[in-house]
Amino acid sequence: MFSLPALLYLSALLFSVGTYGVLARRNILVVLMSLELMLNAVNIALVSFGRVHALTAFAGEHGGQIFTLMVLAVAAAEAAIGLSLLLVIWRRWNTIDLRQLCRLNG
Amino acid sequence: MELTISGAEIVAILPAGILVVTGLVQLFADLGRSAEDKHSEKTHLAMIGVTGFLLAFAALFVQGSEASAGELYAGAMTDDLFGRMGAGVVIMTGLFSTLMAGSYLASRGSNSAEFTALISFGAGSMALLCQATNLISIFVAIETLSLAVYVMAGYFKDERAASEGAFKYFVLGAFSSGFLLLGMAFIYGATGGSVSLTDIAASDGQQDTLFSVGTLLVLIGFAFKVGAVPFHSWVPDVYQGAPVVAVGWMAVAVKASSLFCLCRFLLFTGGGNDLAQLLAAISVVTMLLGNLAALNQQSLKRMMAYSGIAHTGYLLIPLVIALSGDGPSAAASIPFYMFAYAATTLAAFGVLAAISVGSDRDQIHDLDGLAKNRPLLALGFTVALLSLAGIPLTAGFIGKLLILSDAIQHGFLLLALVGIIASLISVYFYLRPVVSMWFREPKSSFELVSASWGITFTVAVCGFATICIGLFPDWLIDLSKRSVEAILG
Amino acid sequence: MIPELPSFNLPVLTLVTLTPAIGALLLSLVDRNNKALLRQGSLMISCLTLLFSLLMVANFDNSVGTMQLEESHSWIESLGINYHLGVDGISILLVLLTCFSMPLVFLSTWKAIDDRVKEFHIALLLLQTGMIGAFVSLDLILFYLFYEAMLIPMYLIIGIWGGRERVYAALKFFIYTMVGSLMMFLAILYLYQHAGTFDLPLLLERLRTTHLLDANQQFWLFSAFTLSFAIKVPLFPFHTWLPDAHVQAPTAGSVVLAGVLLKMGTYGLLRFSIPLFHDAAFNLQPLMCWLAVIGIIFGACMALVQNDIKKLIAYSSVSHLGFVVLACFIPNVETITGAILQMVNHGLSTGMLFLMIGIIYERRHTRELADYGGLAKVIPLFTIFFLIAVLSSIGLPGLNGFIGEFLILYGVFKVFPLWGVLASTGVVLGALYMLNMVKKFLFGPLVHAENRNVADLSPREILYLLPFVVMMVWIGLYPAPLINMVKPTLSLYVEMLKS
Amino acid sequence: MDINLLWIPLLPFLGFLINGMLGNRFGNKFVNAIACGLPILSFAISYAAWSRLISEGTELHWNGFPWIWIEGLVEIPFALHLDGIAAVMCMVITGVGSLIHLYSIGYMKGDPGYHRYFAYLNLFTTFMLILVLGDNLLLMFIGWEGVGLCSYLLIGFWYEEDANCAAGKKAFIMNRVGDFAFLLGIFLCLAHFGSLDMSTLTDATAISALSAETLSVPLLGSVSVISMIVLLLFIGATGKSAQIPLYVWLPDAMAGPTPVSALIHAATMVTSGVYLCCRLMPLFEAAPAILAIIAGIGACTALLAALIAFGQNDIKKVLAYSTVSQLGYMFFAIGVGAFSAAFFHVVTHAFFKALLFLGSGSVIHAMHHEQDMRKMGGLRKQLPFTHLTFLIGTLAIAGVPPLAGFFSKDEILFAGYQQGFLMGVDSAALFWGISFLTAGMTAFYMIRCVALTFWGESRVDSSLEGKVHEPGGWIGFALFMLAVASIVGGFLNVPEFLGGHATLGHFTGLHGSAASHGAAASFSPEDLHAAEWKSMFLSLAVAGSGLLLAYYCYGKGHALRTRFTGSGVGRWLGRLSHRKFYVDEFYATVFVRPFETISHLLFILIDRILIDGILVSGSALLTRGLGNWFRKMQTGFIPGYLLTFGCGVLLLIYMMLSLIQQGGAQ
Amino acid sequence: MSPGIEQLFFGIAAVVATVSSLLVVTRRNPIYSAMFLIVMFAAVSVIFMLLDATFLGFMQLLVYAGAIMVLYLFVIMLINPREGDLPEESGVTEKSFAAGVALLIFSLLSFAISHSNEVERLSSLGPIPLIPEVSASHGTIRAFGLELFQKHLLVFELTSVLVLVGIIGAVHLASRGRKDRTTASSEAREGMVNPDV
Repeated sequence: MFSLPALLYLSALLFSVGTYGVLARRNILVVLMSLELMLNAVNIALVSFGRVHALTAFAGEHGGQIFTLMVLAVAAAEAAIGLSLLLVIWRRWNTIDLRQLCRLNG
Repeated sequence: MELTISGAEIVAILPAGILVVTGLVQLFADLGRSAEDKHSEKTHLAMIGVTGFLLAFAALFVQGSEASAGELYAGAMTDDLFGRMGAGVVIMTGLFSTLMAGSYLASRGSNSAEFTALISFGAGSMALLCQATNLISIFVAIETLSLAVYVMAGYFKDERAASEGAFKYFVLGAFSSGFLLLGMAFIYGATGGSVSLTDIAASDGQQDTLFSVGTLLVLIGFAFKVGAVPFHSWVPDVYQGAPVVAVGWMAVAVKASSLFCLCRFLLFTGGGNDLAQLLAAISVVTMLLGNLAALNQQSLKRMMAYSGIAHTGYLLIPLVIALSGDGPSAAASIPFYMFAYAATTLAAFGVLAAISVGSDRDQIHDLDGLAKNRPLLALGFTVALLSLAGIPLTAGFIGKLLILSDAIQHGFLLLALVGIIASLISVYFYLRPVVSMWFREPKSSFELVSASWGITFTVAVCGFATICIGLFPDWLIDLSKRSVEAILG
Repeated sequence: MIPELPSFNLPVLTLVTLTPAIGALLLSLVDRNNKALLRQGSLMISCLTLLFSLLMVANFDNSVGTMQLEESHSWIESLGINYHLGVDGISILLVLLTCFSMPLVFLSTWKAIDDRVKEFHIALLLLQTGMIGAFVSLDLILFYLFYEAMLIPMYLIIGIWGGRERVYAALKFFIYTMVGSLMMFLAILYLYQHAGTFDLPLLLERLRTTHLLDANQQFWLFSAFTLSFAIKVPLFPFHTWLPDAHVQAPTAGSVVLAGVLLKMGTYGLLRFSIPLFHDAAFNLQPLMCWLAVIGIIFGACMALVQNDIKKLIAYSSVSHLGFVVLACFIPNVETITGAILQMVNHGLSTGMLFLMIGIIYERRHTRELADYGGLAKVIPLFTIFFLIAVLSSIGLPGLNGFIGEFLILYGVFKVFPLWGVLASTGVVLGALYMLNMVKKFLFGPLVHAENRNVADLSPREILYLLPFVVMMVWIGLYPAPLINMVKPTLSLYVEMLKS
Repeated sequence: MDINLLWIPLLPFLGFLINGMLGNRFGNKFVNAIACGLPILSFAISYAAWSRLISEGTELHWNGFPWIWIEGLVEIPFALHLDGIAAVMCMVITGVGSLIHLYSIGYMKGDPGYHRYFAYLNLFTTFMLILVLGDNLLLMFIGWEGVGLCSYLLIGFWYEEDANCAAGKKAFIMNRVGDFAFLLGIFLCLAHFGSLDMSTLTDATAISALSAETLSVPLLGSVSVISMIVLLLFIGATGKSAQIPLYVWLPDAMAGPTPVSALIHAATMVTSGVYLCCRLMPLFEAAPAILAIIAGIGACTALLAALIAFGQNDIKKVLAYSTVSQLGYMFFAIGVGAFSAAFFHVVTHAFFKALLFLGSGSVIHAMHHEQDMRKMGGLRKQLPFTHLTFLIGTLAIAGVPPLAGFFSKDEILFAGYQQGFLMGVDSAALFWGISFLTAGMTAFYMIRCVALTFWGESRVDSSLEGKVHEPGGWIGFALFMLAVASIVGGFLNVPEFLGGHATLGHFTGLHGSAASHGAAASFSPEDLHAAEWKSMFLSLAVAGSGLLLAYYCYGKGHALRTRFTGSGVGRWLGRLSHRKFYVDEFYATVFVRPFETISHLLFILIDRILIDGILVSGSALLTRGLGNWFRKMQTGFIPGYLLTFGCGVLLLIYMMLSLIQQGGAQ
Repeated sequence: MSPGIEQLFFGIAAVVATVSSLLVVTRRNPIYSAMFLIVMFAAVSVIFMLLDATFLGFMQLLVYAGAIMVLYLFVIMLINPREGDLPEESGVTEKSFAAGVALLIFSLLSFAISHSNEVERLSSLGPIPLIPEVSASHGTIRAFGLELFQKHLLVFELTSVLVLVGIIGAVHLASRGRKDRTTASSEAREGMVNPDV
């Protein structure tokens, strides 16, 4: 049960849940969280792969983990930018509704 | 265990390093001044930028002692001609964008220090992306440049359009990053824990389903970056909302670096016929949709956005050819086309910047009578549009010639035909600004703000380059061919 | 006939081709308000070009049928594109025609164009380079380059200095032409992939000696090339851009368009479509001939019902060039000689007609036939010149138009009497619509008071019309020098097609 | 002295150039001198050439230069040749032409287009001479079309009136229809003879070599090449020489100045069709079937035109139809093989018809451009000289001996009689009958014309009272000269049975009749002479009765006429004749209007709607519609974009997996 | 730990992660979502530790739960959206559509995982804790750090640029601009006055 496929399925599941959150929610905050969710889901896959390949991996023993660490950094920076954009929008237009951002079209 | 950095590694990182340092210098040079003089052109920033970019460009010509061979930083990057060409496109674009940014931003009352710094940082990461050879560095570089571009797109934080565009870009970008990352994870898993492209190419996991899906997901991530259908939705909105200079910058640099990287990635991983077929489908839809949707646009920036999408479609053709295994050398048209596209697009966005200085005019009819008021700008824009349309004597023509010629040579007649039909459609909308500029009388109330020297210089140089590449493309074609041969070894 | 000049070792063709372009560059340095200098300068440049073209004729050997005065330099090596120029009997007359008419066109615009004079002259000069270049280039890509390069100046000329519907007409012209030329572009690339060269003589050699293309490929390539040229000619049913373009273009534009640009289509058929893919051409001969014949008759019928003089002449071009297309697809020495002469003649007569309509338009600002009538009394000199042009156009024996039509019709009749007979009706119909037009335009009662004070031709106008008349009579009575120039080439050409 | 033939056409051409370019600068005197002097000079040269021909028997030739010359394929030189026929024609053209030039000095006095008129006239002379002298068919064609052009210009000389221009246009286009056939004939000649030189085309061996060749023609089946050539050339001739079905332009052509009608539409141009036939006599004789058709058409044209002439009130229209009728005679003569007679009639007709036209011109001039005979009458008193000359012309055309028309017409009728009765060709007999009848009718309508104009009571408009004077000067001179020619002209070719030598026939070398060179041997000269006498008396009788009948109808009392026109049939016939048998209307409804309507329809349906509307604009609209559709898909909603993205991913992964499955399955 | 216990822990962590992630995306109030996200991060960190990535597990907790989520909470507090400010959520159709897409993505990914030969090969070796056996130092800070600086130095350096860009961007965007003081005019020009303001 605690095997690679299970971990991968879990990862895929969490990824899909994240996708659902992004697709279905209107609240920008929740959408941003769902995006974090997606990245985290991938992290599980990365770490599990890293674990099973640990001894033979070309990328080194900790390749997957290091990759994950980078993803953490990326996620943090992304969250910073995302949240500041959110702030900009909130300050000027007082909304956190994704659908209100629709003036540019065509 | 100790840390060793070889000379070749230093040489390889030199352009990117110089660019990052340039960004830092720009930031420091502006410390404490940003508050009061938002309307100043801040020539010193442009000067620093120009110096930095020129230095970086010069660094491209510094040959590492161990030539381009070998993997540097444990396979994280390489230093071959292909990467250098990519870096070259990025650096030149950065140079001109920096030149244009000062006056444009000043006219909008925006501080340009962060903007120019973001260009420099972005250029650094793009240069690295062009040279990156492992999944982690690719991912981080692509995220770095994306973040820089998100911020630049929403740089006018008081304008709804800019913020909206930037946010759309951000959400969709992060969404696509998820898929990109998932794809990388799959590849990592399927190839026995490889992140370096050479390891991936060497591993025997290439036949695995997971690997195929992973490659596809990575492709999707890149497809988003270059604006291929159906991952193109952000392009028009972001282009319309973002500051013109930022649009020019991302239209060229983001697309160029992503394509260079994608090209390298696909050449290494192979991907096989299945992927080629999918890519061909994407290419066809992209060419058609891009050109068709551009037909009735009133906003120039939006039109250029769809035109950019369409050009992505053309640019995917060489990848299809390369992927299908027939002729990896077909990818040689990508570096060439990117150079041509860069010159052309920068000239076009220079003119757009010129007309929107001090206001946010970007409608086609805002160009009315430009040929009478500013013949040089009008000429530059015309050359750019003709080049985009692929009319002979321009760089765009040679680019199309290369791509279509390869497509025909390798039997992709359908792609070539769609390409031709698409460019036929494109002729119509590329001519609309020409009609406005040359055939219509200027509106009486419309007075052009005098274009700054940076913008004029950009338009002139890029327009001239467009023609020059169109007339004497030999050296560039040669270089492109050699660069692709270099990655293939 | 032509005095023996010492043979210079000059790149004559390059000189002829690039002089206008270099002139355009020089003109771009002139102050835009110095209109006189711009006008005189461009006239001088075109005269210089004419001089070079005469030099070309002097160096041209009438007894040789192959390419002459060739210049070949590698240009884009990596793509196999060469800068390869040369003339033979097929192209030399067309080059001459271009060089001959441009100075006259420039003269004609001195009063007509007063807005953006600089751009206008630069555009015309670039156009000239494009036209000459297309006639003399022997590399497919080079040809395509010039072929397309003509498009932009012409587009600007129609769009900037044209009439009320100029934008529509210019766009229509551009897009119509692009449809064809892009298909041709594709075909050129395809051909390159199969034959390995863009060089025309080499290509012909390879295609003849080895069967590189199967029937299907030939069919598609031929169709692509021919579509492009058929639009340019324009062949029925691809002609609807022409009336609009003509009507909206300024006089100079119409003259160049009718005088030279349309010939690009028939020249292309003659130079590329047919020799390169002659099996396909042979298979499609009935279709093309029917289209040409329909074009002849249909164009004449259309011309008959037009109320706009320029439109009428535009449709007459459809009819007249139908003869040339017919000749191209029934190739023998007579028809092709006739076709080349007809191209020249059509350039002269239609060019002159457009010039003259431009003259009257300058004075009255209308092209509606209904607004005229009875002008012969007011402007007798104009009437005479106009009549000469009309008579040349309807192929009166003794004037130039007859020679070409006679040779074409005879050559066609000899081989395919039916098409010959049908095409010959065009001669009758030509008289019908032209004389109708003359009657409504110049004769009859002078009903409109505005026409009472129209000025007759000025000396300058006579100066640029007279060469046309001289050429018309000369070619009409003594075409032998021209025929001698083209004959050797055509003998070889027809032989090649037959083999 | 060497005679260069080029001078003959070149002189009038110089006149054209000088008058055309400088005429308005210098006065009318200058124009007169140039315009009349150069043709007279040309006449002198022609005369010299003619006399050289008579004295030395050498035909003159001018080699010229290569014209349409593709070595070995099409070799057509620009060369002139003068033989007997051409010499006579040149004399007639330059002679009569010069007289008419002189006449015009008086007639056109004060016209604003004076110099233009003379320039045209000179140009016409040039082209006519080229037509006559041209050594090959194509060169002849230059003249052929050139005279058509001048005819067009001169008919529409007073272009301010729409009708005149319309008439000119009609003439040109009708001629073009004929020329179309002519051109096809030329093609056939060139294709089969390999040359257009007259010497080749009349070469007996070349003709006999071709006689077996046939063509398959739609509708006609297999036709021999020669017949086809002859037929086509003849159709060309019907255009120029106003024969059925292309004759309708000639009466309209009377819109031009009267001297023009005399020169072009009576004396010279319209006879060029006959000239063509004579020139190519051996060729025509080789196609007997076509000759029969020619005879038929000639006879029918003669009859039809005569019938129409009955009902015309315009003096020039009567003369015009009489010209058509006389031309019909000439073709009838050709049809029965009497080339010499036809040519003879060309010459005499040139004299008397020019005389008649100039006479009518004199009347019209005197009447201040009144042409309606109903408004004339009794002009004999005011215009005695004109009356006299006009009467001479009338009697000449009616065939009263010993005037010119008598001899030529008699020869024609005899040729028909001979072929019809002596040789027993039924069709020829029928056509002879028609011609015979027409001879009477000719006399009748000409006397009617004279009577209405000159005799009886004056119906002249009161405003013209006392203003009608005999024109003097050049007009009188020309009338006088032509009257003399009309009287003595017949003696050029007095037949042998009347003690003559058939001089003209021998000089031109034309055959007098089909019998004279073929079956002639079978008749004894006595039989022939007897038949000739018989035929002569018959034609005298019919002409005489025509004269008398007309005299009683119009000259002396009107009882007969009123009886006839009073009856229903008479009125109906009169109306039919007056409206020219509705032929113009017929052409208009059957050819002209449908063609215009169809053109309009084609323009709207095919050009505007189908090609430009549906195909061109349609595809543009379709493209833009698609573009708009794609634009609308870009809604601006982020969830929508995300969904597009997601679906794209789904689709691609799905496609990828299924491709992999397929690959695995294989 | 024995394999059985690891299995158990994994099971619990997986369930917690799944449930809390579902709650994240379904809670209307973002504060709840954020809370459940923290729970989910914690569960993932447990999984990391179970996979011998001890250091990474801690990092996950520190960075995600500690830094990123704090950022989120700060922003939520800053905005402090009242119930009325919360956007109206999408309807059932849209939700089910989104769910459908998500489900399809899940099934396609699962299909790919289940059809992967590599995964099959790896899983056939046995459950994770046993195979392959790794050294005790695996996942420790030292081993991790050494590898990071030897093999992935460039990326690490690049991350500094990434963070720098993030900082500059955040500073530029979040700082109050000049137009805060002259909002009305620019709003009027854009014609975008929000009725709520």
